[in-house]
Amino acid sequence: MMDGMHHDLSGEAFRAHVRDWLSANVPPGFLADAPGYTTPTLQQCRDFEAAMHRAGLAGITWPRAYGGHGRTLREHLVANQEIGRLALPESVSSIGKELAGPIILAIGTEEQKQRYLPAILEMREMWCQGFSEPEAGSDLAGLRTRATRDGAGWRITGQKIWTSGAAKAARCLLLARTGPLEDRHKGLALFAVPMDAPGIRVRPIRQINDKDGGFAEVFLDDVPVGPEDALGAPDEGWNAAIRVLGIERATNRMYRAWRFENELRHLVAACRQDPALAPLLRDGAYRQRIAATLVDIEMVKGNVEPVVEALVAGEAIGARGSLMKLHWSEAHQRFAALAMEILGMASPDAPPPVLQAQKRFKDIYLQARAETIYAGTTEIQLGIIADRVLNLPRGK
Amino acid sequence: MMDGMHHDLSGEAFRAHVRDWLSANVPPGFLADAPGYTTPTLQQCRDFEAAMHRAGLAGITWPRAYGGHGRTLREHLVANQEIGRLALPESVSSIGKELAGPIILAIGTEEQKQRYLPAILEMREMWCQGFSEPEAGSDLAGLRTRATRDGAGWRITGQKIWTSGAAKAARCLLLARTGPLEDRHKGLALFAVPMDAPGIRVRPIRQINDKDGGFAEVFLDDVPVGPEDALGAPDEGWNAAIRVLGIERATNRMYRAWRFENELRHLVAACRQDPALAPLLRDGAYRQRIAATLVDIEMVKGNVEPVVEALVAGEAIGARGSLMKLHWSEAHQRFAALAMEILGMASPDAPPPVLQAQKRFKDIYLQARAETIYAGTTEIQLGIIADRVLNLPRGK
Amino acid sequence: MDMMQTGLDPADFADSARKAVAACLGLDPAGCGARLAEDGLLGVLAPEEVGGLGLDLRFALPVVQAAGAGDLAFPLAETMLMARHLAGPAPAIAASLAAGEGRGTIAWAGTARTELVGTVGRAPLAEGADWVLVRLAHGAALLPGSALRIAKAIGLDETAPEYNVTLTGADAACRLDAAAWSALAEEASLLRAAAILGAAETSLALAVEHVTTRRQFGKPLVANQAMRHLLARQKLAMEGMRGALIRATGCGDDAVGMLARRAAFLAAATHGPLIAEASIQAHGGMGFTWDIPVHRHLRRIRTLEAQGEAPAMREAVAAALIDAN
Amino acid sequence: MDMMQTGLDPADFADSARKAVAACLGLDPAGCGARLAEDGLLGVLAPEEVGGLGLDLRFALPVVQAAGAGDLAFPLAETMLMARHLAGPAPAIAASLAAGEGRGTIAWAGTARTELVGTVGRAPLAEGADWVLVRLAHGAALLPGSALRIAKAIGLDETAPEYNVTLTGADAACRLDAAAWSALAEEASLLRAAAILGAAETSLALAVEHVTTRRQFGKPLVANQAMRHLLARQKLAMEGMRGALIRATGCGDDAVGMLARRAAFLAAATHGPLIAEASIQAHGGMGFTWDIPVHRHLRRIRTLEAQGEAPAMREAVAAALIDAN
Repeated sequence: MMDGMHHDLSGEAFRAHVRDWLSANVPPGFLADAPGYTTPTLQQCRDFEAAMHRAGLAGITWPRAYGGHGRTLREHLVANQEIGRLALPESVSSIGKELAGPIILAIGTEEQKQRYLPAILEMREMWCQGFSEPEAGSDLAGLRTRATRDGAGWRITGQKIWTSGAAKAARCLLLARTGPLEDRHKGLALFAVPMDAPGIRVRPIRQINDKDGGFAEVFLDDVPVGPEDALGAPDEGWNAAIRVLGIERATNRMYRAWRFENELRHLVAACRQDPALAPLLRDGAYRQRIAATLVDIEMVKGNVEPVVEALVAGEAIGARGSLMKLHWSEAHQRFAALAMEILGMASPDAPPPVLQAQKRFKDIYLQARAETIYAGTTEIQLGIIADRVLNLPRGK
Repeated sequence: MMDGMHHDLSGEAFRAHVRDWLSANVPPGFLADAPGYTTPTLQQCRDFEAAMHRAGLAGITWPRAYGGHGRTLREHLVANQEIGRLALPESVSSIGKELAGPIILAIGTEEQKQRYLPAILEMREMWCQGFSEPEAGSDLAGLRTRATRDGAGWRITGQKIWTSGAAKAARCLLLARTGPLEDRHKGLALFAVPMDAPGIRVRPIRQINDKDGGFAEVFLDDVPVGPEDALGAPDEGWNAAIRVLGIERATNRMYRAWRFENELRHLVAACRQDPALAPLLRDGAYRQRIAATLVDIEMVKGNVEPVVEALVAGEAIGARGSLMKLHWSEAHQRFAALAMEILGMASPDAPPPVLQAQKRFKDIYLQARAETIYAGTTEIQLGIIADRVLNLPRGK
Repeated sequence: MDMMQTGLDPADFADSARKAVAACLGLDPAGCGARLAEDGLLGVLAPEEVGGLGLDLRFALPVVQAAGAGDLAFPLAETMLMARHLAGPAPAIAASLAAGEGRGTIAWAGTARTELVGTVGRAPLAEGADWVLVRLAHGAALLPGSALRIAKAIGLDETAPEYNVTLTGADAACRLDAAAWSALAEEASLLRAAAILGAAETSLALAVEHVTTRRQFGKPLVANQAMRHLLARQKLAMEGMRGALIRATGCGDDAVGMLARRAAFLAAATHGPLIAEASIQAHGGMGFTWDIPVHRHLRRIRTLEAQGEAPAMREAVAAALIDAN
Repeated sequence: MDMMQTGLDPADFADSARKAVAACLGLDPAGCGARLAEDGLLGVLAPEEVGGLGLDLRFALPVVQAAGAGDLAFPLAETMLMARHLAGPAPAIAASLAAGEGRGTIAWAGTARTELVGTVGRAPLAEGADWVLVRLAHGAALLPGSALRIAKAIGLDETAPEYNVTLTGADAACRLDAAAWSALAEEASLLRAAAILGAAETSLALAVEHVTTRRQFGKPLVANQAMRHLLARQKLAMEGMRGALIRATGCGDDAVGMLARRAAFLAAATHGPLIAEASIQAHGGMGFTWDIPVHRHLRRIRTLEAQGEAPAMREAVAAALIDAN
């Protein structure tokens, strides 16, 4: 089916379209569980994601007016299920697609929507996130980056940390304080700062998994920002962003459970390739743990799917995103450790598919260390569940 | 060897004596893992424990002047190892032997020592513990039971809860407040209250394992207590008791790791008796969990043995008792769940040894619920480890 | 039967089941059966020909969940399933079960020999039952209680105790073929997940109630972050169980659905016991008393886990992945 | 050699090992070897005839523990063990290893064929090694590094990376019989426990340092009960590991001792990785940066766990209980 012809499809026909398109269009070497895999370059990823968008597989629920496909959340889930089934690389533009885009949709001006959103989906502009600071992680009361009025625009000075993909980003979704530090959670404002503005310096932070495109520190020294790049008024922008993020946390990367299942299948398939590993698939100890992983995966699916139904029915989803994220991240860590244990027993002269699996699962194991930290640590999620799912009183 | 002839033995000869004596003197039907087991009566337990004492297997480190055997802590450990190897019933006089006795040894008058200690070891008098109250569990600041002066003696009024064995006890080691409630942790005094004193009423609390001799509530209504039954002055007695209890927590029931190993061996032996269970012993899933249990047991042993060396070397053992208790109680719960899972797969017409194991492990499983609660809950122990083993600052 | 067609909503059954279960408190199994039948709850799954409602499993789940939540002393899932699956071979018996007149139960453990001898086990509340369904190598056989030797087993559940059942060679009232037994067993597994969910919910609710009212060290227990996180972890597990169960009820009759249904039971069998155990822990010393009912829910949950043969189910789940891959 | 006789105390070795390991920072393996040999640390276990100290394993444990704590880039346990066990069959090689002149390592994974062909793996820092000890079906063979094809493996440890080693049919410099290899392997297992303990101790110390200095929500992280309990759990596990190791060193050469030694390794292999993982977690985002060294300790610990073949060791422990019972 040609690009652009997919808008009439729904339900299982849409699923078939997604599946067929992926099977015909995933570039050679892109799938981490297939022969010939080589880590795709940034440019390859950008091209592929742009093609996915043209085929209706990205920006699925965004309005067509801004380059989206105006589909339902159910179809978003369907596409995610199919994307998850394949060992595709993670999006290189997740900040734009999962964070900046939804916030701009919620609070941007018409001009901002026109300007930013299609550029995100078409992979012309990538975004990075400037929320965390050395002295303010999950707690924004200590945020020190300052935005001061400069005519109609602003001047921003401060320092950001954990800014993923800062080096390749065109824009930074940046949070800054417009009043004094004593205002704590008040007076915070959101900006779309161009990364080529004068006064911006990026210092990469090497990650434990030693990957490119990882974290960076961003230093801002009297960076000029025009009025057209303020997202909402102070307070307004950030408060709306918080609401958007609550939904986003529950709806983005819905493919995770299905990708997780892909990883488990890859592990099993790799074991078959090595005479030292194949017997482990008959060992009750590993069979029970493989089954426990499958149950975890089904529980993550069971966390995800009702969110769609609830949102479609117009219900508040509250802190459901925390349930999904926490269960997934911990289950994924358990699985990653299992995979390392199993693949650690491979023959020293194991065949290439086993080496390929060893590489993939080593990356997954290290990456999984971050999964219980980013987007709210386990401890933060447990606090949210206690406060807002269990509704426990504070108990003073 | 005749009773009383064992005082010359030490080291491995003492171990041989303990082992030989037990093998010759454990009454028929006493061992939960041997054919013909029937739950021993209270009287049978008292008689056997008295015989153990005469043979040098109880009151091991207590001074000979008060009926003890004046042995070293190393020999106490040796005896505990041998006692642990057998599936003997728990002491029916543990409060006397592990709590009241050591406290009286530390702070009792000479007359109190003479009066109480031999009676404990000879199983003539059993004790119960009156610390907890409905409004004061681990936190004694809220203790409401009041002791008021009455001439040279005292009158005690209040209510105690979780008083194990209150119905069969001759004495209660009771904690009461001598000043106003506002004094919080001050003015607490210890008493040896005769359980037949006027004004005492005992109401049993049914336990989840539905056992005899379990918890009770004790109501005290103006109970007269003579001056000879006050243990130390107010504050003095309780403060000394706290110190004693720190050591006691690390040294009592040193047999636990070895009893735990006995339970594991019993489980394995029972599996052999049932064609539905025997194959599980060849299943990698259960072999790995059995190995993990053995490792836990060795870790508990490794927690216990250095305590003896540290005490023998005159070192402070600090909060080591918390490490041992916490690791043991949680490992024992994991094991109990494993045993229930395995024995739950027994044939419906399993032979008597399997039924006997099912009974024992059902009791152990239910009893294990309490093991992370009594003598300081898991949460209390973690706090102690954070404060006093890791020495974490409070962080205000 | 389709929800749209009947205008019925499974949620409505939850309400009436909760009320009926509460009304059963203190009644003997016969009394419970009569009370439950009054509201048509025993026949939810049975076809209309035997007096049932002929509804699908989604309507039975909230009923069984309420029974788990209320520690019901009646073999509810067994009765519902027998009334459905005996409707063909033994309509009169199915009708009497659906009506709460006859009492039936199922021996979940062990297999009797085809000549109807041997001992089977894990039959909840079999004492005094009119009918016991017993698994055979192929299918199952329905036997009159009067033809069986029934003896209380060593089990945890004291409210709905399990019995061992020895066959004495008496004739079966009817038989189920292997396909019918297998369908029944798969339905039972989902019902067990719902029962465990109900019992776990009550356990956690009791724990929340305890820690919010009980004070220690000058503040309610719930002010302790460790306690909040302990309970949050239980809630996390419980919502995962619930999600897996909801997902399973929406799946089709293919391999995906089979995995989802097995996973729903295994999620409950894995996390349910831990939720009840943690709820006891949150109660401190109170958790170890007979009068605080959390231990009853733990006993029920552990019993359901064993009846569902969780380890064998995990093995089957792994086999389906490994052997198919 | 007896402690009483020599007047030596294992604790003294801990101090000098810590200093030597610190001095090795930034040195290449050859430089590390020379520096460690200066303090006699490579020959702790080797007999005096080859220039060693001829001490028992208790003296080697604190040395290896310090190496684990300091993320040493040298195959220390391998060198110590080779210097001891090669002293008989190849005294000159043993002497050069103890002196830090020759460099040796051991391929812990896989078995080469008796005709000295095949590929073995998990040889730490094998690149440029003069000697590699390789397991055979019965015993082991010592091969010159120059006769081997050595290739970096996909492994976690970046400080002491593992290599795969392909034999090309070259002659062995000497062989160890099955008993000698088995003794060496059992000693290696205890040394691994010590190395894991050291690495876990550093991880936890880093985490404690982080949470006591880092402030969030207006207070240090350590003020959070959840954080205190997380770290307390790691300390609990670590003291259990330490206790099991101390116990193992005091046990005799019987079945009890064998279990204690295996359990010491398994305690470390079970809890060490979790301690390092939790220490990363306690660091929050900082834990995911290369510059915070906790991940190096995690990499080392996971590698030692794999070198020690923890699952097979658990199987052996279970077999000893089950088959003997």
